[in-house]
Amino acid sequence: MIIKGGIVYDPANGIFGEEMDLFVDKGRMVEQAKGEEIDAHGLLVMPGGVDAHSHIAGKKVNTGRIMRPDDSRLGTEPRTGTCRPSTGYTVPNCYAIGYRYARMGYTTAFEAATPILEARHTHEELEEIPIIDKGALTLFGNNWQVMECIRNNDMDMLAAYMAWGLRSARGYGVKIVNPGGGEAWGFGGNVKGLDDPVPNFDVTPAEIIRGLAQANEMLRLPHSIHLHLNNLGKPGNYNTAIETLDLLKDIRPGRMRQVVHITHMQFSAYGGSSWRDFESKAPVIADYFNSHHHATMDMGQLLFGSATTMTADAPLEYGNARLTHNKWSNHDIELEESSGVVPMVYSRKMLVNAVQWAVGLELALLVADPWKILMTTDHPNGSPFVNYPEVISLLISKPKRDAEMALMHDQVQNRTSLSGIERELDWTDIVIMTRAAPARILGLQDKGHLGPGADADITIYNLMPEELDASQNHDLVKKALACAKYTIKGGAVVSKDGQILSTPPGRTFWVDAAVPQDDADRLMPELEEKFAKYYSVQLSNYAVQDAYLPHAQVIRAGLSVESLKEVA
Amino acid sequence: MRTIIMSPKKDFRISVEAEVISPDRLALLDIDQIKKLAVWQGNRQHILSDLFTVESDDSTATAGDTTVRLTGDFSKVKRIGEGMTAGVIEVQGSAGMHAGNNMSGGLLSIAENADDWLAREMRGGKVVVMGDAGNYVGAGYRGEKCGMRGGEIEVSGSVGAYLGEHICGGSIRIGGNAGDFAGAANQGGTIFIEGCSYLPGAEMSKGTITVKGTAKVLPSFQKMEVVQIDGQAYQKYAGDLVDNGKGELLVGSVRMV
Amino acid sequence: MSEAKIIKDAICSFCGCLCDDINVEVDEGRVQRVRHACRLGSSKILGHGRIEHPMVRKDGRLVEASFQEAYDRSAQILLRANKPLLYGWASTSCEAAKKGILLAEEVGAVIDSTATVCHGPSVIGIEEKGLPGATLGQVKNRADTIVFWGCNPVEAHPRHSLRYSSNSVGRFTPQGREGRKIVVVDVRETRTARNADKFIRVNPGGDYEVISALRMLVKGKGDLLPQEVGGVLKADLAELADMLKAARFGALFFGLGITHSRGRYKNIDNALSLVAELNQHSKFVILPMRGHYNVGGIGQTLAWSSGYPMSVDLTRGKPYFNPGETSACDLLARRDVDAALIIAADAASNFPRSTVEALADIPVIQIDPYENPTTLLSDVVIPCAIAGVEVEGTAYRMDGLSLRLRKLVDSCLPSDEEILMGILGSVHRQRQMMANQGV
Amino acid sequence: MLATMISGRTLAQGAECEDKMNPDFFKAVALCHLSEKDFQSLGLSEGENVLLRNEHGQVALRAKADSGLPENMVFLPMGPWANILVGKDTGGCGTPHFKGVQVEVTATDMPVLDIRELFLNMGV
Repeated sequence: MIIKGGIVYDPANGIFGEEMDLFVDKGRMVEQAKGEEIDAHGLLVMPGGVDAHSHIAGKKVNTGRIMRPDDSRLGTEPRTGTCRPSTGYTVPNCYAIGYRYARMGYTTAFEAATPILEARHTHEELEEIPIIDKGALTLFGNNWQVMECIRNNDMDMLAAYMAWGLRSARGYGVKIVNPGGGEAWGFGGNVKGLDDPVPNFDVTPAEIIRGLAQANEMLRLPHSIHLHLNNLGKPGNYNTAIETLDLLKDIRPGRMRQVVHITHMQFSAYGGSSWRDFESKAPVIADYFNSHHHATMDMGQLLFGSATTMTADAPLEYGNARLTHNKWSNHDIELEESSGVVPMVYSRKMLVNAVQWAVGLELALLVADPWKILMTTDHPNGSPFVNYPEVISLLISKPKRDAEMALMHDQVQNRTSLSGIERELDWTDIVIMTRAAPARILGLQDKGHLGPGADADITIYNLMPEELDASQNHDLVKKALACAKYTIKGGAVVSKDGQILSTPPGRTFWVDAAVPQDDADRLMPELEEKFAKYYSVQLSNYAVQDAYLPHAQVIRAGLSVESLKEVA
Repeated sequence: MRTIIMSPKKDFRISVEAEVISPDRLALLDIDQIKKLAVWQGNRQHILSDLFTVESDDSTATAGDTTVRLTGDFSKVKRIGEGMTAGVIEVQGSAGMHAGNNMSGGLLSIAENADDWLAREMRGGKVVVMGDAGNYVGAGYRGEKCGMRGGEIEVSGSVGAYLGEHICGGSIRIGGNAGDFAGAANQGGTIFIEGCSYLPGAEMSKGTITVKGTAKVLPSFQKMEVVQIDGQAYQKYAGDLVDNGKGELLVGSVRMV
Repeated sequence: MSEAKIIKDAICSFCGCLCDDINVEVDEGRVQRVRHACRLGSSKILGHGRIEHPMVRKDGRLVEASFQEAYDRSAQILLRANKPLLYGWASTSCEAAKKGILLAEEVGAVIDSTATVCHGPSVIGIEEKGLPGATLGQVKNRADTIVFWGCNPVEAHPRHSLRYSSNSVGRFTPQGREGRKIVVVDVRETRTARNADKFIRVNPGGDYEVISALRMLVKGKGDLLPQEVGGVLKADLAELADMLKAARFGALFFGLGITHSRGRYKNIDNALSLVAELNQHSKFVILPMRGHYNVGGIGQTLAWSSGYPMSVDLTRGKPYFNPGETSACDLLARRDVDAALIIAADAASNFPRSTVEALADIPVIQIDPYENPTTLLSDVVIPCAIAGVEVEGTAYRMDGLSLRLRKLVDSCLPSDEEILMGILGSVHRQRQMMANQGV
Repeated sequence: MLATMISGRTLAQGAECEDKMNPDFFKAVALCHLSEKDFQSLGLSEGENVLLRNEHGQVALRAKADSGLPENMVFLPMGPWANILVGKDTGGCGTPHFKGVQVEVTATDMPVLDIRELFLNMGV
């Protein structure tokens, strides 16, 4: 396949809007090829979108569907010759997830939080999502074995357990959610901060985070720890964010990348002491990121309208439910995690929501280096992913932001810095934040760029970047981004002008990390005891069987892998 | 004024879904266009004239100037008047499920009975049923926080369970009895039941429910004063206190079971 | 003589407990002994009389047929129908359910599970309020207070108490039963009630009022309550409310005693609110006692495929959900269905009589390992290998945890999944033929 | 006597429920549990039958005394016999009233129908 004459943005390879031809063969980018020609003259061409943080599969997503038939009835599309039926807006069914990402030009999305015990379910759903490539981050931050290793200061066994957990879960990376708080929630409590000990376990959230970060780098995993901070969603929590970032700045990365990815930062960049004096601290957070280089983040942008909050931060969800008087699902996972789901409507008229909306945008506009911040909405917590074009059009257009702010509470001006920010992101920034950076941050070498050997995941939008004033024509941009002219996945056109043309199954990435045998041998008796005494399932029935990943893509990591890029 | 008359060509065993039967959908179409509108019976899509005879003059009109008259048995025809905003639908017999679903204006009158989900999520207009109606009159869809938000429903006969579940506004008047949980989770609507009901007003937070006959009242309602309305004494209750509700329940005759 | 083989940690495919510690001795291709399972599970794993070959009805009688003949006849029935119902799915694997959903899309059917006659009201309640739950191991490790409301695990889920609830021993519950308070609320004194610390007898249909009264007590508004609610003395309710509030970790398990009684989903809705409010005082979770071993799995599979966990109407191509309208009993009661495929369920035994009469009046396809009353009404009968005994696959436990069922012995019969693929294949062929003939 | 009928799972019913054409299923399920007092006041002795009747149908069952039941409540193992007494109305939510059904109970000489007899003359 040849894609002719597009204006190509491939910032990972130093290409910033050059007219050039692209060549595809056997699903990969190559130097030269023949075959079908796609005319992209003057059109915006970039790698397929990569979503590094989205709740798309597993128990809590399905709980969202089951408790929200009111949402499932939205966005219903009938079965066609090519497509299975679609349902839902904030909690779309599996098919809709695949089709809607593909229509938008996205070709990869990572499920953000899976407990090991319930990973089988996550993979059942991931496999059912058509078209896009996937992976799932595995939860470790409230795990008994993790906390015990850290308490015993046994980093080797911790690394061995993480490798075992990732293998058991067929997981891609280490997710930490409100470390310690999920365990405390087992008896209805929470942790208040980094140094608040976890009841019954004699470790602190700070120790859990540091321990997991260190072991993550010992294992040289492709991705760093992926952290949902303590105190998320609370006024004044920016202090926790800064303290946590400081806690990790001396850790040596095992690969050439960040040592921590802070997820949905918007929910953790708040000042004030209560909802009354609630304000943005995005500038402080952005300053920190501008002056430090060990951390990355994603926005977790909030948009007005309907959302379904779902997170392993169960105490937060209980608070959400009490606050909004909405339906509440909770799910504690023995020895490992807790979680919750609460529907939500964000309103322009609510000052708190309007400030939250501004915080996400401030972060993206005030962090100078787009490689450090990804565009996400923490789907479906801040907004469903189908609204990414809205987020992008806000980032590229100061007039659009001003028009929006004019509809909001006056106080938004005083409590955020957004109205004073002139910056408008350009296409290079956008392509980095939605393609190149998520792939690099996740450690996906063949994603997010169009160099030879890369996966032939390409998006062509019906926009003329050289002729268009994106800032003034933000509506046009939004419309075009919602519906790619072409989405090419693995070298096949999967979507054209919003119509799904083919539905190949996507692959699922997981990480198999090697550890020294004696560490694994020391670990097993401890695990056997845990299963004999505490788990409600047998050890032999615990791990995800290969039958659930018929399209697996294994990435090797670990202590004995030599071929990895070393960090000097 | 335009009048469109429809009648089923046969007895429907499998129910028919015909959301196109609404002044909004029909008024601006000529009769041939009307006949070609899509309706469903199970998994088969038909054109309207496969299943119904259609009579009308050819003069188009606004929805507000259009009357749709349904003669014959429409008890297995669902979604009549779905989303209607204006005009009149006269069902001369009974109507199937979801009649007047999501309507925001106009008049839907049903000479005999209405099936379940009558005027579900209604926003405005008026629905009149001379016979009985089924469960979930004026309720919200599964999982929705809000049922009927506005308009008026009048049923001369009795209705089934969950009358006005999650009602947020508007008014309902029932001439006979209402089944279990009338006005459950009422958030601001007004319901009057001439006959009896069982556990009315469960989890109501606002609004008023009046039961002229007997009612089994939940233990989570607080007994207030006796009030006189139109010459009848009503025991007044406040509730539902399980949710700190500030609703008003008036019962003509309390059954102490 | 072959060597007897012991299969360890097999998963019992009878009830929603999905016990995964069963040891099975297999010899000469047959299950010889079953260890650790309860009477229900052993009975299933050891096996009963089976349907041996496919049958189709000819001249009013079921006669032996080939599988292909049975598939073709099934496809013909489904293709002719304007509103076919695909019902059952609780006692088979999710892999079969996926094919069933595909078949429902292909032929434009309503697909519904046995949930609609058991925990369907729980699902509707959850749609109103959400489900504050936990995995069963969380209960085992932490619960000091357990309430069984309208359920009787001693008879319906015999190993529940030892593995997960009353008698289980875990990290923070080292004393097991001794360290726990067990409460049973029911209309009759069940065997479970006899083992409880406190039994509260409610009047039939009185559950909703009793739960409302408990909510009042938990909120500190007990003084407004009458002396008796739903057949229970206020003093008993006050004692119960105090016990629930004082729990370190409480778990409320509920069963068909409240879903099948007057109040239906409102009972569950109210109980969900009670548990949510109890979390102001103590940690509390609530869990449905699911009956069939994979009734949870069909719900999960349908939800991720169609957005809804049961009663999904695909006749118009886009999923539509409304129990009471698109649920099996209602469709039959209204005679709003003209063919049925019953798989892994026995509708003829478990549905109200008049709906069974409606079922008898339409063409019925049965896929099941065993002969049962549904067989008597069927036009096509297709025997299958038993999921979880003869076929691997996925099932979801009552707490939503999935496990992979093991294959214990071979079968010469096809799996449910293979049978559904056979029918799908025949649907495609017949549809192609009709297209070619311009029908 | 007028009674409230409850139907549900029993251990024996569960153990036989996948083998319904077997006489053991009949033995386990074609039963009506009554309180000891009701059992006596109907003049029943072990092995005798009762007739249960309501607007949905009537069914004869073998009577069994059960100390766990209050007066005026009968318990039937779930299954085709009990379901003769259950109406088709689901109250708009999909699930019939399998419990809390009003029935009239009398002693009877009528035999209990076996499972095939129960479905005889139905439809096909």
